[in-house]
Amino acid sequence: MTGISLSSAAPSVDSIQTAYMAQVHRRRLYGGLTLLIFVILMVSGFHVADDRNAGGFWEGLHQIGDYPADVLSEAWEKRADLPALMVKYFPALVETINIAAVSTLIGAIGGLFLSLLGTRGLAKWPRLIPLFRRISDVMRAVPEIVIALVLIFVLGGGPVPAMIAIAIHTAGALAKLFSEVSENTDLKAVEGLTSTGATWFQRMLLGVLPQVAPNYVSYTLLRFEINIRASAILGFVGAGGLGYELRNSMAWGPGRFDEAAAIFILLFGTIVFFDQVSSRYRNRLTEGQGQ
Amino acid sequence: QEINEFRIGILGGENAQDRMNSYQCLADYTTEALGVETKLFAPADYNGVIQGLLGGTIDMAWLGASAYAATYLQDPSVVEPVLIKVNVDGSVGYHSIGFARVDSGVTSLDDMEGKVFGFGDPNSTSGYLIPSIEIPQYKDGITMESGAYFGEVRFTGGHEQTIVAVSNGDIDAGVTWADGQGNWEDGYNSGALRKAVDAGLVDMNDMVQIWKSNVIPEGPVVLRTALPDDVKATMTALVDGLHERDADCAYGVAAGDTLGFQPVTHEMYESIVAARQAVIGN
Amino acid sequence: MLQIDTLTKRFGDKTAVDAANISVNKPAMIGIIGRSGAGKSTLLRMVNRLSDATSGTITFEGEDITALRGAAKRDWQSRCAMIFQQFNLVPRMDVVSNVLHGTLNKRSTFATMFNLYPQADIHRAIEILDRLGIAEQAPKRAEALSGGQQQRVAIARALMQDPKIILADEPIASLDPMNAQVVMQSLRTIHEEDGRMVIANLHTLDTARRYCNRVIGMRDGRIVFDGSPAQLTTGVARDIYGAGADFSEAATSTEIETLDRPEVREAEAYA
Amino acid sequence: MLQIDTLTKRFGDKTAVDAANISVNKPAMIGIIGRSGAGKSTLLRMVNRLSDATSGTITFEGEDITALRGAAKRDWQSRCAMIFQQFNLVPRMDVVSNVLHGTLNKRSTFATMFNLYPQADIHRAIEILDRLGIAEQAPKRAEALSGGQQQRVAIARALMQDPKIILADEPIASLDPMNAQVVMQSLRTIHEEDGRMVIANLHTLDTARRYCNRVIGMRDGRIVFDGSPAQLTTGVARDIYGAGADFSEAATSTEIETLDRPEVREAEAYA
Amino acid sequence: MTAAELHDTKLAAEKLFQRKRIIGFGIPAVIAVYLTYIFFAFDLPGLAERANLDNAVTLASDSWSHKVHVTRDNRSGEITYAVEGERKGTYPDGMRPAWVSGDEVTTIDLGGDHFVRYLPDNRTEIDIPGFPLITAQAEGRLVTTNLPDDLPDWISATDRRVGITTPEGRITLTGARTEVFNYFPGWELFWFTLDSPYHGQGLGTILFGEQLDPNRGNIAGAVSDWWNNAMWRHKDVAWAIGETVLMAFLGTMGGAIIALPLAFLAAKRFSPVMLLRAATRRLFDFVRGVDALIWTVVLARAFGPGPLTGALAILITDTGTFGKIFSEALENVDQKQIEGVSSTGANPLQRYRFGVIPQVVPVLLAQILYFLESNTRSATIIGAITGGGIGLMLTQAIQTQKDWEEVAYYIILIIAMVMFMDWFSGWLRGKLIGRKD
Ligand SMILES: Nc1ncnc2c1ncn2[C@@H]1O[C@H](COP(=O)(O)OP(=O)(O)OP(=O)(O)O)[C@@H](O)[C@H]1O
Ligand SMILES: Nc1ncnc2c1ncn2[C@@H]1O[C@H](COP(=O)(O)OP(=O)(O)OP(=O)(O)O)[C@@H](O)[C@H]1O
Ligand SMILES: [Mg+2]
Ligand SMILES: [Mg+2]
Repeated sequence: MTGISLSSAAPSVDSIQTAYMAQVHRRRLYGGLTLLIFVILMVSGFHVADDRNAGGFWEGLHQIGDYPADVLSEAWEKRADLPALMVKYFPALVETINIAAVSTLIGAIGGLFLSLLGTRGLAKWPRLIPLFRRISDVMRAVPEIVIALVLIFVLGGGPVPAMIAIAIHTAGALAKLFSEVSENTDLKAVEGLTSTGATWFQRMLLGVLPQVAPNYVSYTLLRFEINIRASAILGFVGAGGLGYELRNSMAWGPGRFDEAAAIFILLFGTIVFFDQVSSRYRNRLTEGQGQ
Repeated sequence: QEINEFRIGILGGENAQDRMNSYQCLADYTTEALGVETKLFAPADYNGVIQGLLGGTIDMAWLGASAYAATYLQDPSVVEPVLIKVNVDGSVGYHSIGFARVDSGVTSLDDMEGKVFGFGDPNSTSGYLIPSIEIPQYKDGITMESGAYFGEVRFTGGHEQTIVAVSNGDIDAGVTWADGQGNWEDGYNSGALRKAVDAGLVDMNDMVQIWKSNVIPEGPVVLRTALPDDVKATMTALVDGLHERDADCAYGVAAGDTLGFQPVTHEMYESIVAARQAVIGN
Repeated sequence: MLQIDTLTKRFGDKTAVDAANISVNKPAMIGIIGRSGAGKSTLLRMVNRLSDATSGTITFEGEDITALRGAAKRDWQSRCAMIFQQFNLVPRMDVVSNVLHGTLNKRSTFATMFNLYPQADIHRAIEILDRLGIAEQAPKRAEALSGGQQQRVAIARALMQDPKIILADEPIASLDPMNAQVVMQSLRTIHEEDGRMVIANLHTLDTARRYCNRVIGMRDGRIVFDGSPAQLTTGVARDIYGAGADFSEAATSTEIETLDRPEVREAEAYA
Repeated sequence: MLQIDTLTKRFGDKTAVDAANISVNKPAMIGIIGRSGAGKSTLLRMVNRLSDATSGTITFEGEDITALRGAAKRDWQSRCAMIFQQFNLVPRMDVVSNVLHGTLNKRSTFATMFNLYPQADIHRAIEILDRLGIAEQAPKRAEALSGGQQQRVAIARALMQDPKIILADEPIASLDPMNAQVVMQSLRTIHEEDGRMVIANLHTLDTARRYCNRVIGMRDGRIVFDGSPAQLTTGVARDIYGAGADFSEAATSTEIETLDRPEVREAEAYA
Repeated sequence: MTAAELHDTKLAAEKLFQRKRIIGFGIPAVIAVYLTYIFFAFDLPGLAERANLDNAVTLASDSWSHKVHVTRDNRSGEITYAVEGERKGTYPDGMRPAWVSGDEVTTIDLGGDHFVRYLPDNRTEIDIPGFPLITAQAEGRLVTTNLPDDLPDWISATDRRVGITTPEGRITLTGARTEVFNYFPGWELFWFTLDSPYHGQGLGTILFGEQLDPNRGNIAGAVSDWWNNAMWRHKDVAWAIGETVLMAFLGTMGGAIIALPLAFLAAKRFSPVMLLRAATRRLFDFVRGVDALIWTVVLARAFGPGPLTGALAILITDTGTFGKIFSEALENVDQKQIEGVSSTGANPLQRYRFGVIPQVVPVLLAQILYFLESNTRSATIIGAITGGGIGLMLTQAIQTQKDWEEVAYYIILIIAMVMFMDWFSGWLRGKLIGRKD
């Protein structure tokens, strides 16, 4: 084979074959081991969970529809009341959405600063980058429920503890997503502004934000979606809103299942609604920028 | 018919792990008596235990009267009451206590017009069911609808939360349970107030009693009906004899000093069942 | 051995290939030229059965290819390898695995699911890679290779199929002149040494002239030229490309050394 | 007016600029040449205070530039505009806004936040754009412009700063010859008409010769030549670029019409 | 450009800036209006009133300190010493803290020259510097004292109850009991409870010293006593964390395993039947929209409380989320690779295996591992409602509001757990997919 055979001084085919076969065997071994470990973890994990659960998986499986059936049959019987009940609980829904909206707003602003201060090339105090990163790591790691419960103790019940708790977690989570975007910003524009004598704030506002805004908004919307759920969940532990009403009506059981159903419809509808709207809007925001 | 494990559900009132610890001795005796593994479960609220009993995933629990009624109303055949706790003075009841902060100026339900009133768990007898029936009887015009007589009626989630909410001023008054024996300044002999005082959470000098219910029957120890008869018999005897066998263990299980347990039947709770049906509907 | 008879492909209104007739009697190296959209890819894809013909037939050694279904169709595909402009390798898998994909049709589904290939196949794959001068790349991921190397991996995959026919759809369009030469030379060598039929879509005239012993020109789905490279005059080329008098052959050139053109052998090979 | 005194910049072991001395007494158009890595960019960035000097001083009209901090530093930057090879505009913003960024140092953060630029500034921005022949582009996004237009926007931003000195770091390196000529001509006009000092890094000799009245040559961080374009013989250039005898000036050329070179005026302008 | 054109351009530019200003002011204005509305809707003015700073102080100080109760039962005259006043922290008979002395008269040294003396006949003396000596006598339900009428605000007194709070400690007197609380920094009994022979022993002694318990080796004994510590219950805490991680692991992996085949049904490329595709997508939307929390409640009837229920709830929700993400990933696969594999005569399964799976695996793995971390947080919350695990321990510890040091302990553990899972999933991602993709 003239002209293209470049394998003159290279290792012989035999040694390549041997080396490759060794690699194949190693890969099969590791692959097999990984699979084995995973299967063992899954199976044994399932057994531990099954064992530590009150009811077993197989015994419970056929009853899975009992509870929804109870709720649905009662709700169906009293279906005429549902619209009125939904109106009754609408203010609670508004509160839940408000909690999500404010905490997303505050969290996004916090996340914005944390990410700018924690990104190489943009940070105002480059030495403090690790500090701001750790801060956002910790804020992200704390589950909302932890802060909410502590704040309920200090501030009393109501929407504010939930709002603060979700905002803190949101700031941490968004800071991470935002930094991934801002790490890829084009620093040329920032340098251009620096050369005119712009302050840090002006550089961020005019040089960075216009570049990252679409991605930031898209992530914020995604977070809003998540926060609606979070805000409903925190209601379960006393932070007000729809979650609180849902927990009570479910606790009462039969007799109030129509209320549970009404609240559930409100909550489900809201989640699906915002989910659809935001995912449509997010697609629009990010599709324009082919990379 | 065989069972291969025995599952005991524990109602709220204490730290989940403290509850588990208090019941561990009972679990050990059960394992010994039945020869099967015994597991303890402490769900976050009353409803967790009720669902467990209904779904057949919990075999025994010591319920509140209203929680028993809730279970009974959803499925009368699923559990049967077997025992009831006897107080030191031989009585088998306790009270729902309405209370407020001294500095709030509230001294009776008359002062509560337009103010915020707090219940505990919706499935609690003293924290919701009985007060929601008896308080409106206090005088004409009181209802438990938010915005009617009271400015707002709220559920705090449990007895502890009610006490904290009152002492924080989140709510103007609330209801919780106490045996009604002993002194107010100690938080009575037993009950949620006493526990809060013991924990240094509240100073009873800052609190004032504004209402007290009639005697409420203690909740029953229930067993799942579907359990084999010999298991039911063994467990009834075990709990019944617990006080004689191991007073410390009985103290933990019954959350305080008692004279032990005595047999009880469904009839004892018929009025509570009726009350619950009236309030919550079925 | 290969007969293409009034083969037609329509996409909606658009006739991509319009009653094409080609007949090949012995293994040849055939270049198909024509401008973008002429229907070259569509034709090759129908031969490999990646897409179905609207009408017409393809017959190979007496067997009606267009009628094959299911396993028989896949068996045909394994005998008729295809090379793509964008290489169409699995970038995250190593080179040898990519080459071994050429044996998928012969091995049991179960074994392949777990990447269990016989050792003999693995050895052969590396030998083929060696023949193409890229054996040292064997354990690397395909995506780590240069374009020219990737295309050689694709050729190795094709050879692994041990095919009667190799179809190549603009195999050098994404490559720089240096790599283009290596790849075309490889195809030529395979044709000469193994006696396999090679049909290559090419978008440059001089490549077709240099490496092929038969050239087919397409324009708007129709075959407008079929002859030896020598018959491919500038006038004919203008015709094929539909260009005006300003058409300069060099405009389509990708050659490095346009002077050193080897003799076109077997120019008389086509029927 | 501008004195650079034993200015040095080290990155770790690497000395990017090595004890550079430059003294300019009156506004001149100065070209700095040298091959890649010679330290040209580093030198300019220190003058604009985009990076700090390791040692040495820069003095402008008696003021020690290297010692400035915070607001005083930013004030200096506003008097000393910089133009970059990659234009360094804000791509997603419109052209006028980009030009108005030249006034940032004079405006409060609050005002810039709400786009509260005075009407006079907006008018002036348009006038500057007009002077550079791109007023029609005013409402477009910067990224929608061609490279040459973007560089003229960058020059407009610099003019908006009304600076004493304009620094230009290879302003034409990313441009095609046609646009390069327009941009260099603009810089030259600004120097001549406004009397501003222009210091431009250039990587091609002929551009420096054509537009500048003083040329500084750098090699490995040191200033190895400082004189008039006329003094810049091929021998000297070889020295600067460290090239062998095969060095041909044309190799660095970006000119379109190398013949039509205007007379270099004010060649005696440097100290 | 002519003068007229230039003028027009200027006008146009002015208009442009006017528009920008409207947006520039408009967005902050809308936000400000909304926040004002929230300010009143959430009753922030009232919050200052409702906020209880004492609670904050209790929380902050209690979380790093502990108290020891010295209690005299005024009926029996018996004195007990207990850490945090708990049974399991009670000093065994014959043992008492070093700052308590005396037999007839029990003197409690609170530090800073504050002394409390339990005298016979239920009398008590409280000696606080800068304040006259307080004497008190408990009789029946009453407490009589020599306290003056106008009291400083750190003393609250009625004839039935007296409470004194000083920086050194707290004293309460009622007819039934006299109690002193002495505060110390640190988490007492964290390693060993009082009944363990290893309590108060240094690490050196335990590792290298002589055998403290005749029946057990030092290290084995110490580890076992620490593990079974009744006060801090390290064993239960470890199990709870294990359960929480288990819920997240089973839920995430199970969800992914179920979602993968379903995602093919929902992806346009692989599922030609429109109806089936739409049905699968709606199913994903439904299980996702219901939310893990509600699934937990629904499943509690069938499976009862416990980690399996939590895991199944996460599994169901994640099936929806993964289904959506996976099917999007599948729709974006590069056709070239599939075609390359098809052209060799591969059958459909082989096509998926080599044309599709290698492409989507990095995306899927990255998502799965990301969710593993985020589900650890969800599992904490779900646990608080039904499952159990560390979430339940935390919520109950907070709701019963007495053991703030335990709350602090749980919070630290939870944060450490989530950060560990974050690090671990990142590490695994790096191992499996390669740092850069
Ligand atoms: N899947 C398809 N759907 C609709 N039209 C198609 C499709 N594939 C190809 N065509 C059309 O068929 C015609 C022939 O396309 P084909 O790709 O075969 O041309 P080609 O000669 O290979 O061109 P190129 O050099 O650009 O690859 C073109 O007009 C193309 O737009
Ligand atoms: N931030 C930095 N960190 C480390 N070394 C640097 C840095 N910036 C520049 N250098 C080094 O300093 C030397 C001078 O770089 P400089 O960019 O000034 O050269 P230049 O003459 O502008 O070259 P070019 O024509 O490539 O722009 C180079 O060797 C470069 O590698
Ligand atoms: Mg094509
Ligand atoms: Mg440079």
